[in-house]
Amino acid sequence: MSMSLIAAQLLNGLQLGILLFLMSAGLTLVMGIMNFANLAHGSLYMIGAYIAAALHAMTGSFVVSAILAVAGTLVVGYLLERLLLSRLYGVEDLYQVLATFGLILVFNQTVKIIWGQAPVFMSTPEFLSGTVTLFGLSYPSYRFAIIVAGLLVGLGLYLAINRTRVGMWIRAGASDREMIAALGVNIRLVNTLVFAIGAALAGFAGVMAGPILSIQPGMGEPILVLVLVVIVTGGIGSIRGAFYGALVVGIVDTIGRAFLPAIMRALLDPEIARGAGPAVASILIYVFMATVLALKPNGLFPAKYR
Amino acid sequence: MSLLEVKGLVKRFGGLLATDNLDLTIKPGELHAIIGPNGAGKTTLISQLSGTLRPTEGSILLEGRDITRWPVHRRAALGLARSYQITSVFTEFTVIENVMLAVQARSGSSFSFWTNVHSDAALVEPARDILRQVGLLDVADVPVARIAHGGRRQLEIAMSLAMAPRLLLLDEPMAGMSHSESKEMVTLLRRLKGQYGILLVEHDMSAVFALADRITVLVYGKPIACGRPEEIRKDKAVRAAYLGEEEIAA
Amino acid sequence: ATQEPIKIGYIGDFTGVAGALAEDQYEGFNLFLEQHDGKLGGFPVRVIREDSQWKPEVATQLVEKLIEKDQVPIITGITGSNIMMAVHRPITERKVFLISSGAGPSPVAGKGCSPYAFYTARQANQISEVVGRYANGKYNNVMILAANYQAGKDVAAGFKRTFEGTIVEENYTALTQPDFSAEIAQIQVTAPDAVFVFFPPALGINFTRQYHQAGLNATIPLLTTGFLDDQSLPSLKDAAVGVHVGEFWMSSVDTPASKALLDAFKKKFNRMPANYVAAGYDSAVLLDAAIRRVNGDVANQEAFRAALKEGSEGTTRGKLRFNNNNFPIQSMYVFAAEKDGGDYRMKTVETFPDQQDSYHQECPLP
Amino acid sequence: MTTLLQLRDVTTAYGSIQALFGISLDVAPRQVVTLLGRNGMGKSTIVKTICGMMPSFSGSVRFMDREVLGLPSYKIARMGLGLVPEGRRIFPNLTVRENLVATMGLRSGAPAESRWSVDEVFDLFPRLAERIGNGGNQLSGGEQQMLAIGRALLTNPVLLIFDEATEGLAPLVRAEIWSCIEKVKSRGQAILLIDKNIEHLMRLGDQHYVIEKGHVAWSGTTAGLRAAPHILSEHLSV
Amino acid sequence: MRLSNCVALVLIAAFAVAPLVAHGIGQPFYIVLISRIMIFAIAAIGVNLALGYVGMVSLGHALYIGIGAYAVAISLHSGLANGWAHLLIALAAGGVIAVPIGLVCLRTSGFGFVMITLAFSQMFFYLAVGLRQYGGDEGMPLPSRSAFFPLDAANATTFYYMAFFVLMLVLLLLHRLIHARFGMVIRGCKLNEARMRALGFSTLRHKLVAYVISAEICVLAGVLLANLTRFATPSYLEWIMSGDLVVMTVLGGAGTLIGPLVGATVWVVLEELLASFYIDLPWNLSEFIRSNWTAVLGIVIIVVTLTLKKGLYGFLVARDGGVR
Ligand SMILES: Nc1ncnc2c1ncn2[C@@H]1O[C@H](COP(=O)(O)OP(=O)(O)OP(=O)(O)O)[C@@H](O)[C@H]1O
Ligand SMILES: Nc1ncnc2c1ncn2[C@@H]1O[C@H](COP(=O)(O)OP(=O)(O)OP(=O)(O)O)[C@@H](O)[C@H]1O
Ligand SMILES: [Mg+2]
Ligand SMILES: [Mg+2]
Repeated sequence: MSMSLIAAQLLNGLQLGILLFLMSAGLTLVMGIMNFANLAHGSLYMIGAYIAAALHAMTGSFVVSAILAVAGTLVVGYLLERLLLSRLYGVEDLYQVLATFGLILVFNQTVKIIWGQAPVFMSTPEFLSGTVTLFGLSYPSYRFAIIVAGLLVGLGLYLAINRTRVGMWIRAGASDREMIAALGVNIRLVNTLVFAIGAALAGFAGVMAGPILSIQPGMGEPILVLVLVVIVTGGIGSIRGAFYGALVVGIVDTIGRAFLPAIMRALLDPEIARGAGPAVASILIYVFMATVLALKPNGLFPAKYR
Repeated sequence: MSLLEVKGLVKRFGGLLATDNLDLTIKPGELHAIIGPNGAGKTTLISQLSGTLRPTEGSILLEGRDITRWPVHRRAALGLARSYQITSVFTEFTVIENVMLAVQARSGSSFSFWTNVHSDAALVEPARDILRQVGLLDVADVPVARIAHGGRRQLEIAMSLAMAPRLLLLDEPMAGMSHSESKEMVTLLRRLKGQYGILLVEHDMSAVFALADRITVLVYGKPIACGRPEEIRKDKAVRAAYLGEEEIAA
Repeated sequence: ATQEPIKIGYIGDFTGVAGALAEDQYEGFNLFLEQHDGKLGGFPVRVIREDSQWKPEVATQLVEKLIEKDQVPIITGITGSNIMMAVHRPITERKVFLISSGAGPSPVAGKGCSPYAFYTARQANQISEVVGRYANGKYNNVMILAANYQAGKDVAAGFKRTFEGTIVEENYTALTQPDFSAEIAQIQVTAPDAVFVFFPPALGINFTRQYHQAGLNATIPLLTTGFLDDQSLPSLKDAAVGVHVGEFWMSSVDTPASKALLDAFKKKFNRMPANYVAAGYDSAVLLDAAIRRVNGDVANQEAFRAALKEGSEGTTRGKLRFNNNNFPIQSMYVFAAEKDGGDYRMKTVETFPDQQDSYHQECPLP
Repeated sequence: MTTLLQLRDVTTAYGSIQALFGISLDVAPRQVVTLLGRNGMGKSTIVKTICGMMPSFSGSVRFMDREVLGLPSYKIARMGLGLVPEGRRIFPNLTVRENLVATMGLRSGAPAESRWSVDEVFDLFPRLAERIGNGGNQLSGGEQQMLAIGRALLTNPVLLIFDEATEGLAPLVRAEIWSCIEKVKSRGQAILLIDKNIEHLMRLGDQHYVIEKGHVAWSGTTAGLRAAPHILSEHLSV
Repeated sequence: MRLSNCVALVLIAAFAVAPLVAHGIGQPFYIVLISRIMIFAIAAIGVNLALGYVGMVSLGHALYIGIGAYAVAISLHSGLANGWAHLLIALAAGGVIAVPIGLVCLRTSGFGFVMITLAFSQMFFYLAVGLRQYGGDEGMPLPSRSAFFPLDAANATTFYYMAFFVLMLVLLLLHRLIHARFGMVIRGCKLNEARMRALGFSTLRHKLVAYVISAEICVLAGVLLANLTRFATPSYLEWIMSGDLVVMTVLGGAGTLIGPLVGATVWVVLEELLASFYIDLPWNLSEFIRSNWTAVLGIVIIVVTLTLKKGLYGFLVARDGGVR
């Protein structure tokens, strides 16, 4: 196991983590701060990817289609909140979960009707299609772009929530909607905003993932599970938590996949290792999450004052 | 032997000393009032006694047993009952169900899976008695959600009583009560006096002076005075730190 | 003489991860029916289409329904191996005919084989065995990478059975894992002569593109099977060029039926057919022939079984012959994706005629 | 503008249980009006209805000559209604400072002389200044009460509502609050006051309403109330 | 009599006579379908005990269905045919696994609990996928059903009534349990756990017991499911299965006795109706519904939540306060 390989794998882990963070950030706000469990978050990721792919096929410009796709998911999120989910703020969160589960089914089928069952693809933008050689391994420059974009978004969000007045309203609204309204804040509008931005972030994640992954109905669910893992390990409701949580999960997962099988082969009888290795690698993040929660039930970086 | 004995209790919140090396004893049947400015550390003290907060230093003995490190539920089972400053009752249960829960807590096993609680005389009867005492019997079957602030406070007390406590920890039971209710509460507590040891935290001086056997005055987590009501009433320092002139009239 | 149409149950995983495959299968089957205005062997048929959702317990449920309620004599379709394992016994036990145009896992090819089950696609291992044969002599050190599920292991096993060089590294990834950056880094470090990979379609395509993005096509040849075909090629474009694929069919296979299918399919969907389309189509061809032989009397199980066993002319792979375990004995191919001018094609690189699957000896059937 | 706030035959209910049966009351500018009554008689419910926190089917609530019944509560608040709610309801996950500034001065066009500043609030409650960085959930009961009052003052309200604002305060602080209320009153602030200390209410209030089971059982001036001790004994058992 | 209670009784009566009807109309197939409904209902009731009454939302109860199923499958595979033995083995295994897992999971609460239960079920899922000798991810067919001497489980109708009996048993148990002392405690924990501790209850112990009971109920369902389908597969342990169970429970009405039964019934029946929708409608609508049935299902769910808020049966109970 060369040093360079380990370094490269860390980088891969980082990049996966960033992608997860883009999604987690939005959901952790909606879930932790607005106390709304939105399963359809994965669908927004899917929608972002599809819109981007469609526009990219039309315009041929990655940047343009990316911007429009993010805007698109923002609108979808806005409408979703206004027309549907806002009616659910009162009800028990289990029923929010149920409704958003229904949404997943609808969204998946809708994209199937529009774009068909077979996967859709989106090519990397020309200016990022090259590769960079580091640690003696060639690494797609596009993945660097993902990392940079993610870091910027993260910083921006952190400041918005913790430094601005709107940020205060959002947090206050989480603990007592009625009261913040009685003090003159249009909390409904604020929530819609938060939700729409969360949606846009998911959409953005979808756009960034588009060129790497195949875009297909139901692509949102597997990643949703990962995202939820991130959110609870990081600590629900905190951007910081989502950020570190995502990085940790991304790296643990990648490193595990990359080295566990080899390590096990070294330690165990190769036959057993070949059987068990992948299985262990694929449950690694779950073991990790379970351990974290068992030791720190509120996650690694629980939101302040919660 | 004293009922409760607190030795050298210290609680730090970061830089802030909420309980500052506090010694305190409560005799059986005594009603001991704790007064002091807001933020003096009264609730913090009660939380440490009831076990929801871990002391930084010091020890707490209930009837000689050291319970400093015990979990909440074991202390409660031993007879430490607490009423909360911000009322917390089960709003989805009826008034009597709330009290029955408390009765159940002290009366042994809850691992009975078959008999309906409402047909369980061992729960219903004591519950009704207690409701009678606190004068909530007529709303026994009303869901607590429909009971106003004051009523909930009385229920709070009822639940504490139902636990057949050795020591009652009452955190501002009169808060938010109108004259009439506070009066009733005072008479209720007067009746309870002697049966249980009571630690009373209250800002309603008329009540405190009417009820207390002894009063401890906390300021910044430190007792600045401890004695019988009339002594405290006269104490210059206490007036300066807490009472002021105006309340004495009451 | 207007008679009761022959009922045919169709089970496919239309919803779920294998949805695309299921659609292909069904479109192929349906296409033949449309071409013969809803008749098979000259007899009107009624197809009852059911969605097994990639859920075995749903599939068994549907089998009960089709057999008990609708009383179908024939059930076809079947996409996932796990579904096949769930329905195989309940169907064949009742002497209902199972015509799989998709899954062909090893257990039902070997000991578990049944006289009432026929397969028009391939045994899962065959497609990789041919790749192994192809790789012999060309590469010495090969690294294997596959998804960690039974089909993945079978395919890998198939490759290992026929490949004589050394397997330098063998790695299995979770079915839910869409990104292969870690594995690709691993490949670069291992630096084998070639890589053999197998994944379910969507994942396979992810891998191919990421492999390309890492710029490895040029340096380490990619051998694969199962997901790269005429249908995915147009969207993969350069990412796929140079990749070698083992398969039982591509539109370039030169038979009259292939051409017919290609034209009809292009006309209807204006895209290229995947090989599951062919398998679905051929299952209809087979039924057509067999029903004609028994002249519509599918109720006569012995006769109909014999009729099916005879196989049929005019499938997309020419004459369809069955082995003792009712899996096809057929030519297998290795194709390569190439670019000429603007468009991309799968070109036949090597043909391996009369391939039998490697489990038929274990099957007790004569 | 003769009356600032005007309720006419307001009724409301919690689900199926009616809590108010035709409440009518008026608050004039610069006036201090009090609600008296035992626990559970409907005082807080009246407040909630005024603030738009409760649905109301019949009657009318006019604030600054505008019908506000049915308006979302944030709009009413921005028109200049400041609330110190029953049970404090400060934001536990915000720091003391954030609690104060979050909703500060949202009302546009408050006259300069009636504007409050954070420092003035800290002068009023030095204790808060000490805890400025702490989370709301780390405050003592009384500190929370002070915070709730400060928060309301900083919205520069036209009409300020105190629902049991002295609950759980130490005598000294309570005295401070009363003097503070007095100070606010002398600024010409109109106030709707709910408290259990009738002495103070009589001292500060201009108009009094005795609430009994969701009805107005009696209303009148301080003089009138002093003149009719039976009211107190009967409805408040004082 | 209250509407909700009527609905409950009618539903149960319907289940009781269903096989007779099915034979009557010459469609014995429906016996199998309804058996499946009842099995899911049993599982959902188990989930509901944790979810509806204790407020522990578990996304991992599929694990226990899997344990039940594999206990049967592996026993049969290794030549042990006695169904009663299978039952014992399954329940024992369920207990042995549920207790430690429960202990760990109960350290967390709220959403943490959801995810940690998911984590554990996923671990067992991948374990099952790894069990090559027991079919791996392709699952393992059962040579026969368990032999519940003297009953003949192989007979569809007998099997149906076995499932029906279990269902009734579970319902009765739950009905008694939640109104007994134990029930009061766990419901109290849902409302305000801290207060329960202050009253002197060791909440952990009670919640753990509740968790294990609900797990064992799912084990029962698993034993039945394996026998019904004569198949054991990792997909029984997949989180999708846990999700479906939660959906059924909530759709019917969490925290109500009959809710899960209603939910399971509606869920499976809708799936059955929509996925094979052969009623002739204009503009080829029926074809559209058939190929997009999941979307239709989704819309139904959304509408139900928006209009009824508390689920199909929960809505009734909330209105007329029938049996909880
Ligand atoms: N969790 C905490 N973290 C930090 N500081 C805290 C915490 N809880 C309480 N404090 C501080 O400790 C001091 C004592 O609080 P406590 O609630 O005991 O006061 P109190 O005597 O009950 O006051 P009151 O009469 O107003 O209820 C207060 O200054 C409070 O701000
Ligand atoms: N959330 C609620 N749900 C149902 N009924 C309620 C609710 N809150 C209050 N009530 C009922 O409405 C009536 C009036 O309550 P309200 O809180 O207005 O009384 P109050 O005069 O403020 O009493 P207090 O002095 O104790 O605050 C009470 O009888 C109470 O039972
Ligand atoms: Mg206090
Ligand atoms: Mg009130």
